Amino acid sequence: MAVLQFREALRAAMTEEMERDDTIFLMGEEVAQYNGAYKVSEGMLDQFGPERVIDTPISESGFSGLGVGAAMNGLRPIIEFMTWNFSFVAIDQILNNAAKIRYMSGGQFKVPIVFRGANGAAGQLAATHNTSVESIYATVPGLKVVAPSNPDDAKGLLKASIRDDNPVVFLESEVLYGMKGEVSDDKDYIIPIGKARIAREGKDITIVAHGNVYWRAMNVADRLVEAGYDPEVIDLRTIRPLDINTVTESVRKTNRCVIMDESNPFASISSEVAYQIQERVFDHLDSPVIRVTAKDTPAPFAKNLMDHYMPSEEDAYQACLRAMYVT
Amino acid sequence: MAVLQFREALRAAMTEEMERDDTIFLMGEEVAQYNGAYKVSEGMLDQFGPERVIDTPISESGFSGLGVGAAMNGLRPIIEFMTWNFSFVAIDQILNNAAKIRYMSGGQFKVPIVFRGANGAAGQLAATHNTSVESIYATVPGLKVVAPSNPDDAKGLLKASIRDDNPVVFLESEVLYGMKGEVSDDKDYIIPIGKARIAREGKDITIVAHGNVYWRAMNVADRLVEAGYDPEVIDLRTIRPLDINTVTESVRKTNRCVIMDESNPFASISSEVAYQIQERVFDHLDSPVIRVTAKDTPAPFAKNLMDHYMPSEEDAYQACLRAMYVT
Amino acid sequence: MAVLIVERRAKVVQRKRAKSKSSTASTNGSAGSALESLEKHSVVKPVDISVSFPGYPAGSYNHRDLGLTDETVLGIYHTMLLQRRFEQRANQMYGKQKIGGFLHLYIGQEAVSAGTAAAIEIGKDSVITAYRDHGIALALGMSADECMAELFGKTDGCSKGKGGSMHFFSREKRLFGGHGIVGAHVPVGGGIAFAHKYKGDGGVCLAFYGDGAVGQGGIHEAMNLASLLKLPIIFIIENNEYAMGTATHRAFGHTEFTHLSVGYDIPASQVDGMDALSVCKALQDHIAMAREFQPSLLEIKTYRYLGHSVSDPQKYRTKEELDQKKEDDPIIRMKAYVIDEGLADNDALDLVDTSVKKEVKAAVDFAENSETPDLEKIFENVYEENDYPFLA
Amino acid sequence: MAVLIVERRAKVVQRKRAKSKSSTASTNGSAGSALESLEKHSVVKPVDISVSFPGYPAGSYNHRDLGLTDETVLGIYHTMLLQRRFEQRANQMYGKQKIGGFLHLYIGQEAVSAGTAAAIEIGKDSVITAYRDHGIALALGMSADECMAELFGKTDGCSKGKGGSMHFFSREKRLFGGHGIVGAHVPVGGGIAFAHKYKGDGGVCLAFYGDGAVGQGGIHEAMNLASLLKLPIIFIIENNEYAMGTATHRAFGHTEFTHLSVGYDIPASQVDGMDALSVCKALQDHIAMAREFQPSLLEIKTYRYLGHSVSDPQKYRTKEELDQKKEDDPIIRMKAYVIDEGLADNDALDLVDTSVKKEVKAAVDFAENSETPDLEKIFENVYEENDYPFLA
Ligand SMILES: Cc1ncc(C[n+]2csc(CCOP(=O)(O)OP(=O)(O)O)c2C)c(N)n1
Ligand SMILES: Cc1ncc(C[n+]2csc(CCOP(=O)(O)OP(=O)(O)O)c2C)c(N)n1
Ligand SMILES: [Mg+2]
Ligand SMILES: [Mg+2]
Repeated sequence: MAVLQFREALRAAMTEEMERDDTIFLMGEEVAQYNGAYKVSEGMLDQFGPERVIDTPISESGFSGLGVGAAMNGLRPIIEFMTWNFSFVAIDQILNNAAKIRYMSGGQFKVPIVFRGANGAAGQLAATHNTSVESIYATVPGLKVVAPSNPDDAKGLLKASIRDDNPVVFLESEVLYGMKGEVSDDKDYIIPIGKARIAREGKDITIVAHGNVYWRAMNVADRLVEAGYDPEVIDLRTIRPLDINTVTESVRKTNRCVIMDESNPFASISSEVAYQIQERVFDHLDSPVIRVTAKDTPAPFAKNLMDHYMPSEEDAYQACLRAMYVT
Repeated sequence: MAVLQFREALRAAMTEEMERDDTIFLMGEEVAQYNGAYKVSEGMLDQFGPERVIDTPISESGFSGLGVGAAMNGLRPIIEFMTWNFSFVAIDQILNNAAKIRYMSGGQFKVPIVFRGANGAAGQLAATHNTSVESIYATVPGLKVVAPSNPDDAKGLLKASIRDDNPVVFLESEVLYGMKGEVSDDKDYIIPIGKARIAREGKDITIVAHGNVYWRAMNVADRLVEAGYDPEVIDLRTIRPLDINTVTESVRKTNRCVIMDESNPFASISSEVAYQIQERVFDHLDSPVIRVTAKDTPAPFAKNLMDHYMPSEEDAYQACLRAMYVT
Repeated sequence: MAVLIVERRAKVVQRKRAKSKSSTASTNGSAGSALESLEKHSVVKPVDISVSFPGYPAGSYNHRDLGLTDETVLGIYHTMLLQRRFEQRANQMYGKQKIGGFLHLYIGQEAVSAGTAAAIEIGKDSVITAYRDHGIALALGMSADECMAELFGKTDGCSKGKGGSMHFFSREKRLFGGHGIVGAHVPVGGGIAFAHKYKGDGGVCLAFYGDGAVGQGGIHEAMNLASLLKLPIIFIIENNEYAMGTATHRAFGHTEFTHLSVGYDIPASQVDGMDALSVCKALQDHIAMAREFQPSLLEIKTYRYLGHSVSDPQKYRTKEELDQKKEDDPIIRMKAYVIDEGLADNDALDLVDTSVKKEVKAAVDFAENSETPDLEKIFENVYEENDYPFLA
Repeated sequence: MAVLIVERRAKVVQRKRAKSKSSTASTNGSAGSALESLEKHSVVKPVDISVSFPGYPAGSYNHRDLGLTDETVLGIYHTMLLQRRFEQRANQMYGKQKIGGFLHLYIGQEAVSAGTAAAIEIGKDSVITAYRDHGIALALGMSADECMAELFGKTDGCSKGKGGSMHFFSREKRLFGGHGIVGAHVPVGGGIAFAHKYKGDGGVCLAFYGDGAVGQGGIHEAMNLASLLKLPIIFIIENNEYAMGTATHRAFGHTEFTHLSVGYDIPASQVDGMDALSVCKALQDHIAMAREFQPSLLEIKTYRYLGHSVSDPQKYRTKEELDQKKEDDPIIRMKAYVIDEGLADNDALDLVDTSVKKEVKAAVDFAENSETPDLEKIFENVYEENDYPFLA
């Protein structure tokens, strides 16, 4: 165990895997000489050289497609989007080519590729630079979607993603890159894709979250504890496939659920989790599943508006009380 | 009232609006000389000339962006995607530029534009050519998303969309283009965006659907009627904004709901409708909301697999029985 | 080899004109000395360039000069005929509703795939193309059986009935598809080439796309990436003059596609795609460059005889144009060549046709008799693992 | 005007070489008569082209020859200084955390915006650019007040605090933004130009983008559309040598961006962006073409003195390089020009600086005192109507 920043944990995952398997390479804007826009790949150019750590032009569609082709032809690319906001110019390569080529080829060509980068809000960057993309990518069969909330998960899940033979959308968070935490130094440390984590056990209410917003959920839980309640907090870790069993097991016990997510609400992860809960454990629900998300608007620039845009801990706290019939 | 095909109703809407307002133009692949890949724009080149009915190269990103710019500069473009599958190479123009420029400019530039074309499955076209895109676009604040199920709605909703000062994603269906129906010939026939339609009144169960799948829902309703039940069917008409009140009013009465949708299920319209129902009328629900969607896979080619892929009427019928505690 | 590369390379000769002679820059007589000292920094000058694009006309090459055996030439004839008969039969089966979906036929373009197959090392080099893919699949040696079965949506199809007409794949023949989103497979081709170079396996990638696809921005991104990373790839435009109903001049401000290469400083040439030998020669030269990690652009001038897909009324061209084009039929040309060269006589070639027809007929029977996929196969090949928890 | 256009137009001269002279096509002696009759169809021949790119060097133009008044030249000096002082102050305010998000400063590139503003008809012509947009906004006459207030995220900001640094807009000055997705605003520029032509209002659109943006495929789509539809647009590459930490030669196989024009058959030229008069002259010429619906490409060679955004350690370039570039400062150059031309003396120019500093200081006060938006404003300007049913 070492104490690492989130970005260092990601780097450790990539570095260890690249040492193990030389078909893995890293490609993206500023990943090499600049050491990564957010310093995730710092030092990797020095270690692996320019054949395996590759700077690209600002051609997301071009280099995403390149990654897909390289994966079809025996390599295991890691494609970094500087942020996921910029994946929209390349989305066709991900949801049509990466996700569907295995299927359309009758299984002849697998596409073992990881697309990774910063997802979600990162402060006053305005509407085009604060998108949470999980609802969009998780809807696509053929992809897996992973979203770690802490350094240890970042390492274990990224290693799992790199070893996975399917295309993986790996969602980091700019605001978490500097976060420190204990990280396993086992070279085979794998956190399985598709398993949620019970971050706090409790019996009064289930709070579901992932990624950056998981920490808001924990703050809400702390407040609830202070107020005398016993909340359970589930960190989804993986969005697709969704570990709904862990969620429904929890709801069977708590009978109520609040979901926090920083995506825009409509047809989002929160909608999906709610659908599956009510479909599977309807009789165990004592009150409606409530979600607390980003506002149903583009992200604004002004600081106070942007703070207001994000899923509010106060709102979530109140939602929990409402779900528990306290208010 | 005249009996028109769905495509003719769309054409009537565009033609009437273009006669009324010469800032409107139509642009897309094969819309002019070829009269439209699905003959929606047949004869429009002859009527309006090459300045207003414009063939493009296969450059969806280019001409979608062009549409956004033209809209910012005083025109009212109608941009046709041959099918919505091809919008993915242009999606950034829609969800970042069309949807957010009004917001980012503090309201100085409006973007009155309609993106329209065939959505969803159209038979044995395999994985990349059968995507239902509504879950993806409806998640984006700043857009409206409309999906008519019949010729009259097609006309009234398209006219409303063309007159709307916001960007509208208008979803047609290749398999409906030939469908005939009575269509209003009122030159100001507008069906308001954001209002659902109660297609059949009933009291036992609410079935929600839209677009092409609405007709499957009606078949299911017919079977239920034959079996002695009294289902209510709601045609959503608009996906964003969602007319949840019409749905919840219905569920207050029927206490159960089945949603049919041809999107892939995860984080889809069905998830959203279910979330909102349980959140708003939880106490009125006697059984879980159940969805019947396309399979959670890419669309296959083989005919039997493709039939199997689509939301099944039999499954929906059984779901209704289950929701009514009959099975 | 090196000489060839230098020769083929479209040389960009820059002639910097002396600034004072320039018509655009009028000298500023009154500018003082402070300014004059600044002027020395200006890197901007008028510039002229000249670029050469080799051409490979039809009827200009003898197979022996290209290093092809007589058998290879007969093989070229055979595969072209096989493609044509296969597709004629497929068209008929579509009419009988044995085949559904789109069916984009390649008839008229067979010299492109045949010339290509004669130039590459099948199994080492890679090919990726668009949805008009039956011809190249057969030329690479995929069987008529597996191809027809795919059109029928059967389990024995080359993509197990999951892909259909637009999505033929073969790992063995290194056909990386068959792709339906116009232009989107071209960056993928760049990645295939990248992997060839990364692994050092000596292979190159041929990325075919239509004239219409030239309008897609992703291709330009791929061309720059190839130029920058020195990828072993050939960008091959199969210019059949139309994208659906749109003639090239109605979709492009400039229809000399080879000129696009200038912006990326990669060599480009044009070949007459109605002569398989010209195609073969052009590809040999471009492949030689690719093997040395010099990407390039090749425009193949060809023509499709049938509609875009089977239900195309084709009002966008005249019968005269079509008839005239058919006069330059690639199969007739090759037949004439074979006979002129004394490689076979008319009777022998008739036998080829008989055997090809039989092969295609047998493929239809094979496809008919192949199994329809079980319904649970819908969940197969979505993910690598077999226990993925699909939503019900 | 027409003469000018013909002159500027990059002429493509095609010299078809006689086929028999071609080194690539070896004549096939043994081909028989059937083949010979086919050969006449071959349209493919080797081709050479030569293309000219005019250059607009620094220090080559006198304002009178460009039709600029003395006042306009002083205005150019004023706006460049205003931009610089504005951004220096903004940088300082960022340090004090009065400004959040990204702050991409334009310092070093002021001659580009100043020369542009002197060449266009403000209020008639349209401008669209990327996120490095403060300079052009001020040059177009947007007030320092509204610009600073936007950086502060206040309601009096030019985008009401919704857009921030990257998204300056002005309907009045026809600044169509300020855009953050690299390259994606360029097709939008094509549409602005399309509307100018459609409405017949005589306006043209200037679409600015960075060297890095050249890598985006959407721009190539826009260039073809412009060439095809004859749009009144100028594609303007502000080549400041870097995209974040990537020098152009590390992102492009070929860094002569003007050569990209060859593929679209549109005129292209290059201008030294450190001299506002050169920029003005180049734009005058390109605008004349655009007014006659001839799209074109202009590469402006410039340089940014500061980091990409404020938190950039800039290890990708040497201090020597930066210092050398700063020697060719556009403001110093213009100052020398103004004095050499006798348009103003040193004292007068010092007064300009004093007043500009005051203006910027006042803008900071204005921004400070402007109101923070009410929280419910988050729902304003998403849709046209005020009763849109947002999800709670
Ligand atoms: C991105 C995208 N846009 C549109 C289409 C619809 N479409 C299918 S084929 C085609 C024409 C392509 O023409 P070309 O590239 O010349 O190939 P050809 O059919 O001539 O072989 C179009 C527009 C598509 N499949 N993908
Ligand atoms: C599509 C996209 N990819 C990546 C980014 C991140 N990014 C922002 S600015 C930039 C560099 C752009 O360089 P250039 O176009 O030369 O403009 P400059 O900053 O030099 O003015 C990058 C990569 C982005 N905003 N959009
Ligand atoms: Mg074509
Ligand atoms: Mg730059």
